[in-house]
Amino acid sequence: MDLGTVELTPEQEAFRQEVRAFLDEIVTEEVHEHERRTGDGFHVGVHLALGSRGWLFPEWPVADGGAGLDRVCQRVLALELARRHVPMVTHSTTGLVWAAVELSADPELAARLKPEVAAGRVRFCLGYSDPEGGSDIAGATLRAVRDGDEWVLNGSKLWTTGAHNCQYTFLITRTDPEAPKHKGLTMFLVPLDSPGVEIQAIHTYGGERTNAVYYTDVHVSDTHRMGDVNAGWATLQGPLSAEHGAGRPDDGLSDVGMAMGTREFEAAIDAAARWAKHTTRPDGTLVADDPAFLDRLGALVVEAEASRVTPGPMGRVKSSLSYIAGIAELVDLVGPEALLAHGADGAIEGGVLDYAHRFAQGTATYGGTTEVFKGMIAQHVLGLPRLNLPGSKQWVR
Amino acid sequence: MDLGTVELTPEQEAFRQEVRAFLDEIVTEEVHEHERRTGDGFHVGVHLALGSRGWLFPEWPVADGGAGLDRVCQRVLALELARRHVPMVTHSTTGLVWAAVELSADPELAARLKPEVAAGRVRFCLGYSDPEGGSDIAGATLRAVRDGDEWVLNGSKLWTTGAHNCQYTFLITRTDPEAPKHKGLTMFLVPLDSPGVEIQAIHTYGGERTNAVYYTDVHVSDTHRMGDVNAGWATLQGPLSAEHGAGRPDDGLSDVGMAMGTREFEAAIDAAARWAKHTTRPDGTLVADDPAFLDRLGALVVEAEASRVTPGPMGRVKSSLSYIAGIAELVDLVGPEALLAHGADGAIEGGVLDYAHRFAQGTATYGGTTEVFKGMIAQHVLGLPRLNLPGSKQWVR
Amino acid sequence: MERFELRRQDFRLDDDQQAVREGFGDFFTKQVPSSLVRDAQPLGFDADLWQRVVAMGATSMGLPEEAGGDGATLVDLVLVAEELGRVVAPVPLVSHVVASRLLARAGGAGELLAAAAEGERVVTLALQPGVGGNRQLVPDAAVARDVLAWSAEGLTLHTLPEPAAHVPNQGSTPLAWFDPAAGERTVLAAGPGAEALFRTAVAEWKLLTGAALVGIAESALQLGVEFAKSRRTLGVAIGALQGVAFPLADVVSEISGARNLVRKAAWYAEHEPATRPDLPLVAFVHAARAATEAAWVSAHTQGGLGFTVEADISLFFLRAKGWSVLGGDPGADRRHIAAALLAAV
Amino acid sequence: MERFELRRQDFRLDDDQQAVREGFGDFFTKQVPSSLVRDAQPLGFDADLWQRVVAMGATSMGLPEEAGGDGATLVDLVLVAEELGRVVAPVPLVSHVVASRLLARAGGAGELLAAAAEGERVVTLALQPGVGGNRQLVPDAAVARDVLAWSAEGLTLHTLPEPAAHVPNQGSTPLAWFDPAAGERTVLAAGPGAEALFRTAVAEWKLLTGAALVGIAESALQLGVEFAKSRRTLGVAIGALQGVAFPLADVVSEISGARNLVRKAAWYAEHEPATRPDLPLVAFVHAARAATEAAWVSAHTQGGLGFTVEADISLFFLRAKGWSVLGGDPGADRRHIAAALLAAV
Repeated sequence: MDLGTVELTPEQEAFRQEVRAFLDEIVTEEVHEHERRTGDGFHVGVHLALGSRGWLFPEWPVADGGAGLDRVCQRVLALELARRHVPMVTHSTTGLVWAAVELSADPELAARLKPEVAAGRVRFCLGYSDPEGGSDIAGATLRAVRDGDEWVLNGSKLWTTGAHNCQYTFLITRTDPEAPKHKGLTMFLVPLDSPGVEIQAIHTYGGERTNAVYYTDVHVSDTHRMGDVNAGWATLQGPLSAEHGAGRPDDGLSDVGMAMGTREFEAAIDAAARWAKHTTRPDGTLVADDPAFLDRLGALVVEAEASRVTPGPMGRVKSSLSYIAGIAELVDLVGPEALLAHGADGAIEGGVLDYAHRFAQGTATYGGTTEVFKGMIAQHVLGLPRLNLPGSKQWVR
Repeated sequence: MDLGTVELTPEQEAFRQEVRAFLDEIVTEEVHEHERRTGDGFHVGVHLALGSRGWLFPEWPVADGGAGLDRVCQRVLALELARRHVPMVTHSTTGLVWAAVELSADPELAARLKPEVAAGRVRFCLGYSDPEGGSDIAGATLRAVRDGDEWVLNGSKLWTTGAHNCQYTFLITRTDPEAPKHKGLTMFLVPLDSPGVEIQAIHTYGGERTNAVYYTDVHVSDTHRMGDVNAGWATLQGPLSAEHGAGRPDDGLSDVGMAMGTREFEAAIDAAARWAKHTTRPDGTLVADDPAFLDRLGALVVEAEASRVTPGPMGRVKSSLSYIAGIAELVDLVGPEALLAHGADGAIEGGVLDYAHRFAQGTATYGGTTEVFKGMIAQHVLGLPRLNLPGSKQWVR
Repeated sequence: MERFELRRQDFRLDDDQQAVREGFGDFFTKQVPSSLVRDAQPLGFDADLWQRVVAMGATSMGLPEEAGGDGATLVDLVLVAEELGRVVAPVPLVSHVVASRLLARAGGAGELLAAAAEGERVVTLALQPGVGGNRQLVPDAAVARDVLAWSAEGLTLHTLPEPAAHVPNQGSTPLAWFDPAAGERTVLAAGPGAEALFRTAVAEWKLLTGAALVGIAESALQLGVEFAKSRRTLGVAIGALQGVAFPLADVVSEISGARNLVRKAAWYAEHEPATRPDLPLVAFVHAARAATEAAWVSAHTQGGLGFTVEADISLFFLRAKGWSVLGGDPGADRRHIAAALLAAV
Repeated sequence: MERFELRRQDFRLDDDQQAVREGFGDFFTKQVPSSLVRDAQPLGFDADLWQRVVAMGATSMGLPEEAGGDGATLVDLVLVAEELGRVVAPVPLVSHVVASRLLARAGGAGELLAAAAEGERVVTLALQPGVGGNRQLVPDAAVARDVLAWSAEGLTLHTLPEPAAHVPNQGSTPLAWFDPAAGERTVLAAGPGAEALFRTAVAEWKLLTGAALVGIAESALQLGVEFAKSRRTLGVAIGALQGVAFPLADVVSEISGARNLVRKAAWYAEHEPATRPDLPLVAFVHAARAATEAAWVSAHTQGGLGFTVEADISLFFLRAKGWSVLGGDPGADRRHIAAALLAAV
């Protein structure tokens, strides 16, 4: 076991100073204001600035557009980005898709894209979910039909977060409607400026923007096909299993679990703790001196601590559900001030609790619902049998 | 709506005094001691004494061995029995079975049994669950094979509570193993003194006794068959739906929900409240003055109040799950004294919390697990579809 | 605490009560489509709707006949509040009714009371007892010029030249800061009797808000159930899966219990106010929890859609907490509930 | 509170730690069948097993080398405690190790310390600070003549002529009332430093008990999972139903988090005791909750069988709460945890 602070070499310490100075410069209040306004999870200025340093893919060699950072410096960078709440959603989908591009795309296309991705000029989003599909990605219905050297796409996708800020979507399509469910899928990297692509904003009450994307007779070159025809499920697995937390080096420089929303939960807890230190009850006593407040706040601290150290997919479920239950309790503890909006007279620390309460709900759905993960835990951690449903193997739509 | 106290007529008031006086006499400390020792849910002396007054089936006419009580007097009696914690488990199974006997038994047998049942000399238990059957009663495997005017039984049942204090068990058997699951069952009223019947005690950590009953070449007269051959499922429905709370007159003189364990939960809450009023913390303060204690105790009061008024099968789930979670919290609130056993130095009110914590667990299983009831609520209250499983209709064992 | 008392437990509504429930149910359902709720954001007040609510008699029905009311019972009022909550109607009815009833009980301010009964002036109530001149957030104070408040001075009517500035909040309610020094002040009553009137009014506010939360929870649940019936995965409706069905079953159980608790509390407050003064708090605490759970479970049942602004569940999710939080920490209510038990055992 | 500190989060056990875990795991599994646990009821002490535990070095390993120990770390000790909990071994090891370590730190009583290291005398700790001469329930005091206690006088060793009378309890632990006036009393240390030693010992007791509770929870879970795999209903294993599978998935998640929290707290207490003094309490609170949940879910998964005395789950169910309750209300720990946060933000 090693939970100790990491001793930095002089070079690593210098790097940290460099990161801090650079982020102080580029992560301005305007960046946060932009994020509150758009919910994009992306800021083009910050993204390009990070790209210019090779810090979007810091582990890549400098020659490839990365920064050739060691694991410690990568962690230093990641922590500093998190500390400043840099919006990174589109960067994260770009990274997921890149793994598939590297593995499955036409080598020439991949080689052409790599420096652009590293620089931040090319970004990817996920075209996974059908409007009616929910968590059952393999039930995709968006049709792709071959037409010479091209494919013609018709259909739509929901939850293509970042589409309006990306150049390509990593799209799952059905190419053989007669084959068993998982054997009739093909993946494409579809340029989002193709004729027939229409992007429609969807806003969440968590303050985020995502998109519905409609494809009407969209023509895509076969060179943008990823992996073999009807082998889309295999093509998809790479980035999906990366999203599910596999494949991290086991050196203690990654988070233990796939905690979801825990930073937002902690930020709200900390704000409530500070609030309690300077707020009096109607009877004139300090909130911070109320044993009942402390008892209940302490329970939330325990939940957040547990969320951080619960490993793997179990941490993903634990963190999200603890956060959702815990933020509701935290709002109760604080009272009506907790739900004042950003900018309202009396809002606590810029409305951090209000935001945390709204944002919490989505964390139980992103990247697979908590139910999907509970099913995975039941089968893969506990070895419980899987329930066979009519559409587990067949394409039933 | 009417939640008011019931104005008693002079006759009803006199009846209440009579009940109180009689119960003071028969429900001695020995009765409680016997129950703690045996966990029988039954005391023969009390049972026969109640029978001698016609109070086992108080709504029956006096001529039938009842007391011809009106609904108010029935409720008076029920409340006084509950107040004194009179063990009534075997009485309750007897009542459930009687409904089926009246409906489905050979009229001569029923007529012969009725005065005995009313007097308390004949008692019934439920032979429903197979050892491997769990909640799937219709999957019964215990075989009954016709042999002239008799049937020969082979197999076993679990959870035949009270068998050692009963004269008959209401037994579900499989008479046609080739028929669809629900169409091959037949019910019998099996005399428990038949050769080949062996009763084995099973003790729970809730302090109750139940039984496994083994049937080896047990011969039962066809006159003890209940309902038609292979129509056992229909025969069973009467008492089962009574157990599930249907068919009560809607006059406000029954409990609203099928609360399970709520009285035990309330008894523990009340004891903890009294304890708090005379107990000091290590720092010398009274527990009753601790805001955190009050906050958490108040939450339990809310749960118990909700358990009482949540209607029907929803109340059955709510009460049991609130009790199980709530008693664990109550034990935490009180600390190690809460789990001292009856008779131990310092046990709170005779170990009422210790008992309530142990007893709670079974309430989520008796008469159908909370999962069975959640499924019923989902289908019948919410109208959600039922999941078809391989053995829903077929006999799969 | 008498656990074995011989009482009826008859929760059936009589014909008049049924008529109140159906009448207001029809009214709110027809008059308040979700588009109206959205259009009233962020203030949470629709003046036209308010006029129609007044015309339905909702502002006067709960007042005594001598104050121009119909002497409707608290049971009637919780039935109305539940129907209001079911459509999250953007009107300050709960605060207004409670404050008007308090005004009637306290006496004085007859002109205001008459105007309140007619809905011409909106009255509200500062829920926290005022100490040391601290400002507090008051429900509906952004649309009310008249605020009733309790302080060491007594029960005081504060009449402001205009309603205080709206403070935007998650539940889109007309919340505003109330400054106890503001406005023209009239002490209506003082002493322990006056404090009891104030406490009763706060309990009524929590009771009616609890009823509204039951309505919110019920509508949230229905949205989740409809989705679970129609959305399919792996060849079955998702509602056939226990992982989806069981939380919904838990929610309907919580709501059914909360509804009965609200009605029980209303019955006692109306017929035997001294017997169980803690019951309105019990009902509020349970209803607030039920609404929180219903909103989250239903939103989650609807997957990503349940998290979008355009889905109607968003209206209920944001108000389930946004309305209940106006009453302050339910922990304070739980402490009162426990204190009542300690006094009784 | 530094939320973005650059620290490793490497929870992998090194070879020595792995050897401790496996060695004690094998030992307890082989030496403590459930029949032994049952035979040791209701006292919860098996003298022969205690001798074998001593022979394994468990009573001395956590003492400094100058006290005849091996200087094992707290990480090692929580590994041992988890394995002990996994079989609910009826030995007073947790109290004894914690009290012995306290004895070693406080100095004095060298003879007793030597006897404790050899397991010849059992030592335990009164967990509540003594005020006003109130008696308190002390874990394992029914098998220990030597009790360490904190009061205004300081840290005091009470040596009784014989262990106090056993008080039968749900968890079948050797619980006894401790009278602060009883026995021969030796003040070992006084003042703030001595109080800090006492508080550290209580935290260690909670940490090791938390570890034991993780073991209890894990064994409870396994019994439930095995049942869910083999018991069938309606033609499928019940574990294939989400209503059964999801609660078990929740339980394994809680346990995995609790185990890591216990180890994290042990690591900090060993290597940076001043950085997060609240962590042992955090770990205890979470482990106690995880054990409560695991025991209930697993018992319930087993239906009626899970409620019988003859089923092994009964041993774990009764001890999940029965052992954790010895530490007193976790609410008190949560208040300390919150106070630590308030001091840090």
